[in-house]
Order: sequence, then C-alpha cells, then structure tokens
Amino acid sequence: MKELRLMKGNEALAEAAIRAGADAYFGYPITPQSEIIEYFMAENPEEKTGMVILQAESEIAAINMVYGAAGCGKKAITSSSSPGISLKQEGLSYIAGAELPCVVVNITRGGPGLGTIQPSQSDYFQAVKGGGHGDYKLIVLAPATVQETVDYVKLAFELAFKYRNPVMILSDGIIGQMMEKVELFEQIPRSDKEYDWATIGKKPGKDHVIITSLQLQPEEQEKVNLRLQAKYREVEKNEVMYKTYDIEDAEYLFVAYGSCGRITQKAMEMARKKGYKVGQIRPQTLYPFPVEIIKKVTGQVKGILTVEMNTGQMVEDVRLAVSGKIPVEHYGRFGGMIPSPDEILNAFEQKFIGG
Amino acid sequence: MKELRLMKGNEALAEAAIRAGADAYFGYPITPQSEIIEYFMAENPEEKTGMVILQAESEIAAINMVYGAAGCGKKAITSSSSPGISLKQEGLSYIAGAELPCVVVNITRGGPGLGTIQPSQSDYFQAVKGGGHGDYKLIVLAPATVQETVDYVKLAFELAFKYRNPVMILSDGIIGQMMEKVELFEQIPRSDKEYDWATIGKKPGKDHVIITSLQLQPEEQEKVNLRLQAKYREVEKNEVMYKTYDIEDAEYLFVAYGSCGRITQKAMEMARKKGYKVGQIRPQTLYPFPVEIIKKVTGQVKGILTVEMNTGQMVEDVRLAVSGKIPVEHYGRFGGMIPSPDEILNAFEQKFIGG
Amino acid sequence: MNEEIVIAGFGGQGVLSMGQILCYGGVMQNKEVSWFPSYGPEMRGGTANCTAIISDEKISSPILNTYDTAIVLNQPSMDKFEDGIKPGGMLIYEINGITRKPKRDDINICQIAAYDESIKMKNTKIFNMIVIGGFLKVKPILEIENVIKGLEKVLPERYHDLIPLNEEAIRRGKEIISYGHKLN
Amino acid sequence: MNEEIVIAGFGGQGVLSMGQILCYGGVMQNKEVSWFPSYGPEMRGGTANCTAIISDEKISSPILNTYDTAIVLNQPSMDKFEDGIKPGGMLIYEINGITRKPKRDDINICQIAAYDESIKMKNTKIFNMIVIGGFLKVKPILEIENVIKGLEKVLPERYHDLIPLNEEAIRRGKEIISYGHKLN
Amino acid sequence: MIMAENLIKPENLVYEKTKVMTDRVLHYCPGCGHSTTHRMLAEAIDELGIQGETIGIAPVGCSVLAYYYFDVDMTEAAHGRAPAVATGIKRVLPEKYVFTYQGDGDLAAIGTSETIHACNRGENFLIVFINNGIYGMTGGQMAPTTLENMKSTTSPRGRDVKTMGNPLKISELVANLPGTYYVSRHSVHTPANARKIKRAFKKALEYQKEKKGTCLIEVVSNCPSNWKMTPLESNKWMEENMFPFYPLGDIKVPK
Amino acid sequence: MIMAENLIKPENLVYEKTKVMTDRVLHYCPGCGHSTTHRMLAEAIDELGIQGETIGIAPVGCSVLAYYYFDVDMTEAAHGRAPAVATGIKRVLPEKYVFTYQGDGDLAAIGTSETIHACNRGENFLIVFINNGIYGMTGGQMAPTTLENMKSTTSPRGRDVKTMGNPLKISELVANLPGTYYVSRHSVHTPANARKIKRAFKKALEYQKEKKGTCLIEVVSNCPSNWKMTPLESNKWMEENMFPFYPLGDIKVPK
Amino acid sequence: MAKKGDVVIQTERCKGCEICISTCPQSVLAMSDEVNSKGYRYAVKVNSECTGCTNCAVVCPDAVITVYREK
Amino acid sequence: MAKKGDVVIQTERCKGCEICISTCPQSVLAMSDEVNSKGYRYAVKVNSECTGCTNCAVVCPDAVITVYREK
Ligand SMILES: Cc1ncc(C[n+]2csc(CCOP(=O)(O)OP(=O)(O)O)c2C)c(N)n1
Ligand SMILES: Cc1ncc(C[n+]2csc(CCOP(=O)(O)OP(=O)(O)O)c2C)c(N)n1
Ligand code: SF4
Ligand code: SF4
Ligand code: SF4
Ligand code: SF4
Ligand code: SF4
Ligand code: SF4
Ligand SMILES: [Mg+2]
Ligand SMILES: [Mg+2]
Repeated sequence: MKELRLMKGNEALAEAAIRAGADAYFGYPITPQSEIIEYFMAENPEEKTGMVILQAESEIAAINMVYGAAGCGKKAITSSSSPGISLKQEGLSYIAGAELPCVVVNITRGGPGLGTIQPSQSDYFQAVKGGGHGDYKLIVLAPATVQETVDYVKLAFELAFKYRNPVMILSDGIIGQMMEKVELFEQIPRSDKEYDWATIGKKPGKDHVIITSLQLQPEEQEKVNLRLQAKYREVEKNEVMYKTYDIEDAEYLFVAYGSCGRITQKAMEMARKKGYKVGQIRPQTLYPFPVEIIKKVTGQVKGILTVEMNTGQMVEDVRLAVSGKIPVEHYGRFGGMIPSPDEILNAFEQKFIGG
Repeated sequence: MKELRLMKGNEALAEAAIRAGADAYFGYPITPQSEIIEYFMAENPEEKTGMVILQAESEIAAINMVYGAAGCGKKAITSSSSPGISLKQEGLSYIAGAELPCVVVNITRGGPGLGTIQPSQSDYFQAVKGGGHGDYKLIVLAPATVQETVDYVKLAFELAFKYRNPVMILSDGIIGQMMEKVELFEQIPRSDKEYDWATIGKKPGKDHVIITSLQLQPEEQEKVNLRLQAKYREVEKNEVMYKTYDIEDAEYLFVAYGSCGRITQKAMEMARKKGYKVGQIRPQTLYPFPVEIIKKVTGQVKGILTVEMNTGQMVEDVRLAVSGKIPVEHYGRFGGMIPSPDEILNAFEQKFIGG
Repeated sequence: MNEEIVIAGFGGQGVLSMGQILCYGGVMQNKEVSWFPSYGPEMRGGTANCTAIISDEKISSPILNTYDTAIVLNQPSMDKFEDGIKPGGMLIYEINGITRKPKRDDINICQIAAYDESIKMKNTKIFNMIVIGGFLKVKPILEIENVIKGLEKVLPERYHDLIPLNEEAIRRGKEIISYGHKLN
Repeated sequence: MNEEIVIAGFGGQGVLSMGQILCYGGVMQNKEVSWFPSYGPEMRGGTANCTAIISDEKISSPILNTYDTAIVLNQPSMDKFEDGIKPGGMLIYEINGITRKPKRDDINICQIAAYDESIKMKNTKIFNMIVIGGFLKVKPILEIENVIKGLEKVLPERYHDLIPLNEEAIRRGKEIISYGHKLN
Repeated sequence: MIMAENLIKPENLVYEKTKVMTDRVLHYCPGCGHSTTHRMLAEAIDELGIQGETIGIAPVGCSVLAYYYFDVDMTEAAHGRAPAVATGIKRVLPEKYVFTYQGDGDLAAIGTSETIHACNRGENFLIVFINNGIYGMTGGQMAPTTLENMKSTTSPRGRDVKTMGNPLKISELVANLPGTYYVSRHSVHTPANARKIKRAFKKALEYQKEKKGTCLIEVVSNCPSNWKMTPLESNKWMEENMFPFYPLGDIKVPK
Repeated sequence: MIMAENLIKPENLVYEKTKVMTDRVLHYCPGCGHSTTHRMLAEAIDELGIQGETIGIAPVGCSVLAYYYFDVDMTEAAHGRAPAVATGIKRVLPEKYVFTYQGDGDLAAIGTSETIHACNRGENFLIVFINNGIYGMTGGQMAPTTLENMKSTTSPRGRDVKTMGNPLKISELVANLPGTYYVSRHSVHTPANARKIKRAFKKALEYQKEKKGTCLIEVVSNCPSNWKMTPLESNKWMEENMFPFYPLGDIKVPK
Repeated sequence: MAKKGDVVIQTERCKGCEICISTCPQSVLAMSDEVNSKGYRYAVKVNSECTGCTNCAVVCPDAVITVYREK
Repeated sequence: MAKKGDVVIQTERCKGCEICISTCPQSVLAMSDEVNSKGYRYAVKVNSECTGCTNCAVVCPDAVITVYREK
C-alpha cells in the first residue's frame, strides 16, 4: 500500500531514493538542499537496504564518486545547489561521455556567484544546453510538487539506466523546502543485476570492461558523438512529459515549469475569472522539451507568456518551438524573488491585452 | 611600428597578452593550449613588464587567482581547453556576479568528457548561454585567424574593463595550433590605475572596498540581476562584431564562426563558382550575437546554413534571430573532425538546392 | 476554504512546528496543505517563521506576499509581517514581548497572553499549543481532534504522554484569546 | 599560386621546421601562408607531420584532407599520406627507410637520397634542407634566397654560421632529386 | 553599585573596539569565537598600523560576512578557494598585507588543494583558520575536523571514523611543507588566549612583511548553535574535547 | 652466437609476459617506467589470482591508456579524480580489489584534495603513484614534484622554488594521515627494484583484502622524452637527482 | 590595592553570552533580567569592584564593553 | 657453472631502449644495426652466455623478452 505523508521536498527526495533501490549517495552540504544528506544520514539506509551514504570532501569528489559507482552498474545519486552544480560540470560531461547512468539533483538558488540561498530557476540553460563542455545532453526532469519529486526520483533512475545517461532533477528551493502531502511508493529492492558494460571484475572468457570518454582519433570521437545524438533523438521521441491545463479553448498560453508552474496555474485561474481564455503548459521534462505540444497549441493561441524565476531562459526554447508564428513573451522574477499570481496576471495583461 | 611575424595562435595570444599590458596570467596545462603558458614562461615577462605568470595547481585555482587579481583592478587572464573550462564555471559565475573584469581563453577540443584533443566548437552553448549557474553572460569573442586572436586579446581586456565583466575568447585547436602571419601591436605599458572598486588597500577617509557576489536578501539579489541585465543590454547595443562576405546579392547565407568561418568562406567561393549566390556572415562576437544583421539578411535570402564543428549549437541563436521566416539548417562535423569546403558545399546543395 | 497563515517569532518558541501541526491537522481533514519555512539568513538571528496553507483546493505557491492570518510572537515579527495581512485578514499576537501595538485598522486583531498562561500551566513548552488554540477559536478551520492527530505526527513518540496536556493547552488558548480590533 | 604541402617523418628529422622554413620563405615573398602541426596522440609515437600552405590568396583551412604535395620521410608516413595527394599532385620521398614503393600512378613521384647526401656532406642536421632543395626543384614556388631568409627566422641565432652550409644543402637537394613517375 | 562616574573619560580609556572593526553589529551567534577572532586580528592590524595596506579574503562559511566587520578592503571568495584568491591578490600586490579567514569545512574539505598548494608555494600571506569542528553556516554538518564520535547533522550517531574518515589535523599537515614559516594553534575563549592570539597575528603579519612564507594560525573555536550548547558550555566542551585532540601551541616556528 | 635451441620449450619457461597484461603494444616511449610498473602490478595481480576481482582506475596522464594494457576491468577518470572514482567503486563493491594509477601531476596537483581525503578516510584501495617529476602526457610541463632548478617547458630556466613552490613529497604527507596503512617508495629501473615493487604491490593488495586502509606506492620514474635524455641517461639522472630527494624505501609500514 | 576601573556596556549590542561574566576576576558582571530590543538578556554591572583589567572586554565577542582605568 | 638459459626477443615490439642490455650480467644482449618496422633498432643476442636470470625480461618495459632456463 502506498503511504501518505507530509514531507519536506528534500527529505521526500532522499526517502524516494532509498525506496527506488538506490545503491549510493555521494554529496556535499549546501543550502537549500542539505536536508537531503541529513535525511540519509539520519535514516541510515546502509542498515536497511545496504545503500551507501558518504559525505564527500567536495562536490567534485561527489560527482566523481558517482561516476565510479555508476560505472559498476549501480544506482548512484548526488545532489547540490547552483554553485555546487557548476563544480560538477566536468564530471557530468565525463559521465555523459562515458555513457553511464546516474541521477543529479539541483535544488537551484539565485545566482550568479554565491548569490542568494533563495529559490531560483536560473540554472535552466546550464541544465538543458550543457553547462559542461562538449556535445552532450542531460535528461532534465522538473518537479512542481513534492509528489513529483518523489515520482521523478524513481523515473530518473529508470531513464538513466534505459539510456545510460545522466538524469538531472532540476528543482528549486521552494520545492525542496516546502512540506506537502506525498504518497510514497513501496521499497524497491536494490538490484544485483550485473551489466556487461559495468566494471565489476573481468568475467572468465569475456573481454575486460573499459569505461572511458577518451577517443584518440577524431573519427572515433565523431562516432561517439553520432551515437549520443542518435540516443538523444530517441529520448526526444519517447520521453517528453508535460501537463496541460485548459488548453482546449485557450486563446493565450502560459508556459512555466517547476514551482513557477504551480504559481502560474493560479494566475491562469485568475485570468480565466477575468474572462481571458488562458491555458497553460507545464513542461515536466525540460530536456527533452515538449516542442510538439507547443507547436500544436501555437496554431490556436494568439500569444504565449513564459513565466520563469530567471531573466529569460526557457523562453528561448519556447521561441524555437513557436518559430516566430506568434509572439512569445517572458515574465521573470529572479535572484530569489518569487512571482505572485497577480503579478503574472498583470504582466500578461500588459503584454497581450494592452494595459 | 607594427611588427609582422609568423606565429602559432597560442603563442601569439600569449605575446598579445604581454603587449596588452596584462598584469597576470594564471593557468594549468592542457592540450591544445599548453603553448600559452609555455610561451609566457619562456618569454618571462615578469622581467620585461612585471607581468606575473604562475602555473596554478588546477584550473579551479587558476580562475580563482584571476578573481583575486581582477579584484585588485589588474588585467588578469587565464586559458584552458574544454574540460578545464568546465572546471572554471563556478569561478566564472563568481567573477560575473562580483562584476570583475578578466579574460578567459578556451582553445576548444572535442568532447564530452576527456574526448579528443582535436579542435572543436562544441563549447558554444557553455560559452554563450552560461555554463555556470545563475543569470550571467560572458562577452564571447571568436577569432578566425591568428591575427584576430592577437587583436581580440587587446579588445577583450578593453571590454572586460569597460563593462567589468569576464570576456571569453572562444577559439579552438586549429587557431591555437596553426602558424600564420600576424602583425603585433606595440607594447602597451601596464597600467597603475587604481580603481575605486578594487581591493588595493582602504584609502583614508574612504569606505573600505568590498567585493562580493553574495546578497542575503533576494530583493537585493534581484537588483544585482537587474543591473547585470541592463549591462548586457548595453553590451548587445554596442559591441556586436561580425564580418560579412558577399551578402549584397546573396540568395543563400552561410553563418559560421572561428575556424569554421574561414573554411566556410572557401565553400562559399566554391558555391559562387558553381553559380549559387551565397553570402556569409561570420560572427566575431558570439555574445552579443549579431542578431540584427542576420534579421536584415533574412528578408533577402531563401535559406541559411550554419556550419559548426559541433552537433548544432549556434544554429539555435540563428533560428532565434530568423524567427521562422526562412529555413535555417545546420551542417556539422564534430569530435575533432573538421569539415572540408566541398563537404559544406555538398551539404548546402543537399539541403537547399535539392541534391 | 483557503487559509494562508504566517507564523513568526523567536527560534525556540515552536514556530515551525506550529505550522506543521496545523498542516497535519489539515491532512487529517482531507485538506490540501503546504508548509514552508523561512530559510533565509535571518534564521541565524534567532528569529524563525513559516507559512502554512490549508485549503480545499490545490495550493499554487507555498510562499506568499500577503496572507489571511499572521500569528506573531515577538516584536521583530510584528514589524515584518503586519503589513502583509490581507485587508479583512487576521493578526494574532502574543502580548508578551510586543512593545509596539499593531497599526492596521483594516484587519481583525486578536491578542493572547499565551506565555503567561503557559507559566500558569507550569510548562512553557506548551506555549505554542496555547497559541494554536487561540487561532482555532477565531479561525475554526480545523477540528481539535484532527489537530491533536497532527500533533501526534510532529511530536516524537517519547513525548506522547504529553498529548493530554497539549489538548488542554489548546482549550485554554481558545478561552484566553481576545479581540483587540474587530471589523464591523 | 596555391601550394598545399604535407611533410611527414620521424620526430628529429626536422619535419616541423621544414614546414616553418617554407612558410617563412612564403612570407618573404609576400604570400599568404599557414602551418599546422599534427598534435594528435600520434606525436608520442615518434612520428611527426605538418601541413604547410603557401598561397596567393587567403587560406581557409590550415588542415587538409587532400594536398598538392606530400613529402614523406619514412614508411609509416608513406602509408598514411600517399592516399591524400590530389590526382596530378606530387609525392616526394626519401629513399632511405622506405620499404614499400608508392602505389599511385595518377601522381608525380620523386625520390631523393637526402640522408645519404647529408652523410656525404658530413652533417645529418642538414638532411631536411636537402629535402627542401629537392622540393624546390620540382615545385619552384619560392626563391632560394627567400627560403634562406626563412631559415634565418627558424634557426636559433647561435647557429647562423651554418647558413651557408644550409644553402649548399638546398642546392645539393635540387641536384639529386629525380623523378620516379612523371605524369605525361 | 554606582561607579565613580569620573573614571569614564577619554584619558582613562584602556580598551575599546578597534577602529579596524566597523560599527556593524556582528551577525554571529551569541558567544561565537568568530567574533572574538575578528576583533583580535583587527587589533593586530590596528597596532601594526597597516589598515590601509591590508586586504582580507573571507570565503563562504559563517564568516562570509566578515567584509562587513573588518574595516579593510575585503573580498568574498568561493567556498574553499580563498588561498587561490589570496595568491592572485598577493602576486599582483606583493607589498600589501593579505589574509584569508577560513572555516574548517572551507579550508580542510573543499579547499584542501588550494590550502596545500598555497602553503607549498610559500605564498606570503596569513591564513586564519577557524576550526570549530563543524559546518556552522549550513547548519551543523560534519567537517573534516569533527572529532571521532562527535555528533553533527550528517553524523547523527557520531562520527564513525571507519566510514567517514578521521578528524584531520591540517595544521600539522601543512607544517610539514617547506613553504610554511609559522604555524600555530590558538583559541579565543579566555582573555589570556585572546591576548596571545593577537601576538601571534602580529608576528605572522610581521613575517609577511619580511616575505618569509605562509603563516597559518588555527583557532580552535566553538559553535554553540550547532553544538547545541550555551556559549559557556561550548567553551568548556571545547577545552575538554577539542584541545586534547587539537592541542594549543606552536606547531612550526621559525628556526 | 647460436643458442642451444632445445632450451626454448614450455617446461623451461621462466619468464614471460603475464596474462594480466593484454597483447597490445604499449604506447609509452622507449624505456619509460610506466611500462615496467604496469607489468609488475599486473604480475602481482596475476600471482594473487585476483584478475577477475580487480578494478583499475587510470586518470589522464601518459597512462590514460592503461585500460588497453591491464587485462582487468578499467575505468578512465577525469584528471586528478581517480581517488574519488575509486571511492565510488570500492564503496559499492567492497569485496573487489581496486587500484588507481596516477601521475604526479594528477595525484599531487589537480588531485591533491581527492588524494588527501581518500587517504584520510582510509579508503581500502591501492594508489599507484608514478612520480616522474613532470607532466609527461601534455609535453613536459612542471609538476608539483619537479625538483628544484629542474627544467621543464613551464620552468625553462629551472624550477624557482621562490615563485613556483617546492617539490612536494606527497607520500610523506599522506603517511601522516591515520587512514594510510602502507606507504612505500620504489623504482622499476633495475631488475632488483622491479622485483621489489612487485612484492610491495602484493603486500598492498593483501592489506586491501584485510581492509587495512589506504596503501600508496610511489614509483620514482623517468620520462626520457620530456627530460630529453636517452632511457639509460634518464635512469642515471633519476638515480643521481631524484633518489636523493625522493629516497626509496618504506615511508609508513604497519606496526 | 588594585587600581580602580570601570566598564561601559553597550547593552543594545550585547547578546547575553555570559562569557564576560565568567572571566571577570572581580565578579563585577551579571546578566540582566530584562531583554534588549533584540530579545537578549544583557550584561550589567553588579558591583564597583572593577579594576579595569580589560578581561571582559577582550573576550566579549561582540565588542560590547569599553574599559576605563584610572592612570 | 651457471645454469644455461636462453631468451626470445620479440624484435617487432622492441623499442630499442637498451635497458635490458645494461642489466644483463652476462653481456648477452646488444643493439641491432637494423631497425624494425616501427623504425627502432632492437635488442639482439650476441653470445650464448645467457643463464636465464630473467633480469633483462623483468626490466624490459615493453615485455619483449621471454626467458627459458634448463631446470
Ligand atoms: C561550492 C559550494 N559548496 C557548498 C557551499 C555551502 N557551504 C557554505 S559554507 C559551508 C561550510 C561552512 O563550514 P566552515 O567552513 O567550517 O565554516 P563555519 O561556518 O563553520 O565557520 C558550506 C558547505 C557553498 N557555498 N559553495
Ligand atoms: C581538467 C584537466 N586539466 C588538464 C588536463 C591535461 N592533462 C592531461 S594529463 C596532465 C598531466 C599529466 O602529468 P602526470 O599526471 O604527471 O602524468 P604523466 O603523463 O607524467 O605520467 C594534464 C595536465 C586534462 N586532461 N584535464
Ligand atoms: S553557527 Fe556556529 S560558527 Fe556560525 S556564528 Fe553561530 S555559533 Fe558561530
Ligand atoms: S612522455 Fe615520458 S612519461 Fe610519457 S610515455 Fe613518454 S617517457 Fe613515459
Ligand atoms: S575590566 Fe576586569 S574587573 Fe572590570 S568588569 Fe571587566 S573583567 Fe571585571
Ligand atoms: S561577553 Fe559581551 S555579548 Fe557576551 S554577555 Fe558579555 S557583554 Fe554581552
Ligand atoms: S636472462 Fe639474464 S643472462 Fe640471459 S640475457 Fe637476460 S639478463 Fe642476460
Ligand atoms: S629492454 Fe626491451 S624494449 Fe628495451 S631494448 Fe631491451 S628488449 Fe628492447
Ligand atoms: Mg566550521
Ligand atoms: Mg608525471
């Protein structure tokens, strides 16, 4: 039976990782996500499921520990917040290049630099365009509730192993710090599957396993890149997730993700009350981005407003999808500020109704 | 009198930094750019101009040394190649957040991961969209020749100080490793200007100087972000640079930057010989991106082909500029492979002429 | 029903758990709930606050600029949160420690001497439950039994023998709260 | 004029500086030039190669899949670079160390015994200048005096007394190169 | 209980807040050693008369806001990178006095490499190292210096050295490097100790002037909030538990 | 000059390439100590019969291609991060034998923090540390271990310890950490030394089985290519210059 | 006899940590019953035995105490 | 008298580093005048004094040498 609890997003995330049968967590404290490692340490899953928890000496060490564990075919996860995620970029590029599965959580805070510890969505570009070097993609999931946080942890591991690719859960301080109702899935036993790509000791009669992202010959590296690209096309075909709200009769569309998505939903309701036929799309995967549904709605609506807790990042992906057919505007608060529904409504009226 | 020499791109870059009156270089070796630090060490500018050269223990140390020196109002520069640039992302975000001037060179190689040491342009997104966390921008210059490399070092310092913003020179292993003719500008003396924002010792009767990217209150952080955004709008207004080739009568347009720009120019000439009226735009600043000229040409041409040594990155910025008005296609080689002019011509014919 | 509550005071006054208890109570009553702590740098200063929302509908943002009710337990909190109460909303404050009276006249204002009452009850730990009682008197959005069920979730098992005392505290709070300013 | 040359051999044979000398010579003659070293992992194996382009026009790519001339100084280089010579192009090879004859018949092929000649001249260091001489004989794209000026740039100051010897080496190279296969 | 009022006049002043500290109220928790350490360092700077030639670097940690309190030019730095930032500063301004002010998480976890290499290069600056055995700022997680069996939010059953590693004596470690000139361990919880550390700071700054190499002064300090003790309890706990493992005194002194 | 042919038959075989090395031709330069070290480690693995339970990690450096030569499961790692990668592996597979194989640039420059902390946690794996005083792979830049006055492409006038830092004895440093169990310095340039290091490798792997903590074996090695010497010259230079500063022998042995 | 001294306590800045109290050789200092506007109880003088030894001021983390001593 | 031994040298893998030569107590080995297909001169046997001591094989970086010894 599923279990209903009132939980903080960060703690629910950690609990979900344990229940998803994760083998290892490596992390380094940083606000607003330190509850993740703290919850792990308090719960001590090592005793319950055998899951390993280690406080690393740095974010760089943590992501490389993940690389090592992932290379053994184990379900490994790490988490951090913006500055710490920047430090993990080289490691992420390596994991993507070596085609290893893992889950990385970013409970985003405002930047740049040390910035502020308040929630933000200003790492969208970093997450979806590749903050690290080289042509790679993370699969990026953006939960808007504690429930989605929990569900996406499970999903993230599934996708990571399905595609042998790092999956990022791009959340923020709102979702991480808030408590709300959450239904927990039952404990999934840790797997002892031995993958043939994993370094677990050479099997007699088999070739030894090599995990690497190095290619001496550019011809070979190009082949790797082509293989990655083919994989990404698959991901784009199969894994797009989004929620729509009242788009059937919509004349205008809001696009917002994560915590901004839920706030924008409120704004949408308020707009409806004022007589504006507004619908909303909330991307749940940021990569792959829900291009098709946006294209579809583009034919029907007069304009799109993206709402983000940043200075305008996802709006570019919406514009790329829309391809100039209708105006796409951005409304953002940033640096830890959170837009309120009436502000959003206001911005909508100003930009589209003429205020 | 300007001095004509035959020089390797990397060495010319180092020489240009000395002549630009740089105060300090901090770096860590990595192929294909180690000649930069090696040239500095051999030339020993410490004796000639007083410029400090230090081999740091890591790329992270190097970028933070740059942060320190830049905070003193000094002209500081660092260089690396893709994996090393990933490691500098946190530092870059800090420098952007603290609004300090500096120059960062990426002699890009193929990725992801350890990848290959051959030339690539696969760090475009990282450079222009912000590989680090938070809403910030680097000014990004893309030289296509050794001469431009030299000129952009000087320009980079000027822009860095004009806007108090990190400037990236996004080059690649072709430009870095090749030798060609270059005219060197004369030595500019190191400056002893004391900036009032620099930590050089509190002046009597003045407030002490604080350099930080931290804001405790999100309201304050939002103000910082707004100030940064205003600055970026200025940069976009003032600093766009590009070269056009035969666009006057063009029916098709190639867009390519850096080393790809010069190869594409050849393809353009070949296309012209075959009777296709092809023009080219070579962005010299990648941020700010030459949006206006592309918009302008969009009205006149039937289609655009971007040529990049990556799987398709700048093409997004071109598409954003074009806004769906005409087809924009991408042709790329990657992982260290270099497109040849006839390949490009071929791709053009296939995509636009119908091959 | 949609009740947005900010609770603010010193660390140690049980501010954060008050919000959690109310939210758990809401869960017991099949409401949508959300709880959000302040995790700003102000935490360090010894002050703490949280936002609790209890609603019949899905909750959009767990953080609010304006709210229906503010429960403030010290002067800095009064200074910070009085302004955000929606016109027609409710301010509840603990008398002890408030030096400057509230200034709004477009809201309902209640006061409670929960601290004194807790001393009378010989257990300052139940201070926050007295305040909750007061709140439930003027905003009867939850059944007491559900709030007690909520308390059971928040209170560590080893303190569960204190639950009757806490129930008593809620009842007392209901009795001692009084209106300072009432609209219409 | 647009001459694209690949020069390949063992490290130590002066392969990289041959390219540089030719390019400097080009600069002296007001040509556009570019030089590009192989900096792949193969460097470590003891082999080295570079591409030199000397042209009347601006040079697009300094790296080429096909080229006008390949100068190969050992067998691995022959194996690697013979195929890329443009039809009608030129292959020059040092006899010493080549075990397998070139197989193309759509190109001009020249051979030179520069190594033996350098031993005759009692200085194996000038081996590469002899090869350059041979090249200039069959591809007279640069004046010898300009090449010598180029050499002056590449050679460290302290060896400048060796310039006459090098000049002599170029002359010898011109003499000893011979066609193996000539188109039409 | 009323003092002779006439004592309180300028000529009788024997101790007041140094002018190298600003007037801002410190944000540190009651009784936190950060505050006293700040003041002792500021007094040392004051007494040497080098306020206008001093540049401080405080990275992330409880002391991230040190720039509000030291009335000298100050730079905030990324977590762990203060020694690199200080190197950048000192290399371009070799005649200035430079200090970093780092927590144990900062200096001995994420910043280990920067610490070791700055010390190994013998960079001419002062490293002030606040060892409170915990990550104060982020809410009490385990630090490299957390004692065996000591509880923290990430070692809730006490530090288990088998899985979590040993408490790290980083001062002893860097004292082995030829680049360090003076390494000394102090505390600020008693007047005697506070006075002593000020002398140490002054010595270190004088060595800096003479370009002797890196000086590192460790302050074994308290964190009442995250240790969950009153200030006085925390100081007592520190004496009883921290000092035996991190003994006060000089670790490396000029020969 | 013709040997008795009959000696060459299976029953007389006394030495051949171990099967824990693949048949690939090593890409290392002629005479490079990397190759011999590989072989001695492979022989140790062979002799302990743990080929199927061993996982190796080789980060960037000349030995980045070690995965082609060791016939055990191998992972390439980012520059400097092998100890973190090894930690990840060993923590999820505690019964496997894990080793890292790292250059001096890798282990003692960019990877300092990972090295120190893995050793401090006493991670149960073997660190093989090739100290050739130079960045081999990238063409001969100065390493943390480059000797005073030694020339490299980034110290063309010799390492100036005043500005470039001191050569770092990282093995001595980590030997101070309680997490290390066995730290020993070797070379592979003579048959005796090669045989000795194999014994050390075997010991370290046995300690690993017993979960004793981190073992680090340093190999003072040559880099003929970047030192610009013949292999024999380089070994002589190594004996005369490297050994006095990096003396061979045990640095920390089990009590 | 010990020199006479006096201390001035900026009670608004005091955080009530009691460290000063524990170091005063003359037991001059104690905690107030009142709290300041930050909500902290603060140090007060409870006798006139102060010798101006500066102990309390030197260890006061928040630089709350100024010390005077007759010369 | 020393035991009799013999070595087999895979000359195609030899890189001519000469380390084996320097370690052979019997001076069995020397450099060839020829080069192998990689361009390296390689180690050759020049006498039959080999005792099968394995020195050369143990230090040969490239695992070029196999050693036999009569039992
Ligand atoms: C890259 C990065 N990782 C993590 C953090 C979060 N963080 C800030 S301070 C800190 C540790 C503080 O502990 P310490 O250095 O011991 O200083 P203290 O607060 O105890 O004085 C951490 C983990 C950060 N700001 N940046
Ligand atoms: C992040 C990063 N920085 C730099 C490099 C370039 N790099 C590769 S190996 C290496 C150093 C090699 O030296 P060492 O570790 O001593 O190994 P050796 O080649 O001498 O055996 C460097 C700097 C890299 N690959 N990645
Ligand atoms: S959290 Fe600890 S270290 Fe930080 S200010 Fe408070 S007592 Fe001091
Ligand atoms: S460069 Fe040096 S370390 Fe690398 S393989 Fe060659 S000799 Fe060995
Ligand atoms: S100065 Fe000395 S005697 Fe006076 S109050 Fe302070 S500690 Fe006590
Ligand atoms: S030491 Fe300072 S802050 Fe603490 S109680 Fe005394 S006066 Fe107040
Ligand atoms: S086995 Fe011993 S004796 Fe025989 S060739 Fe080798 S080193 Fe010489
Ligand atoms: S040691 Fe090995 S590689 Fe070197 S010369 Fe002897 S056989 Fe050849
Ligand atoms: Mg600390
Ligand atoms: Mg090395």
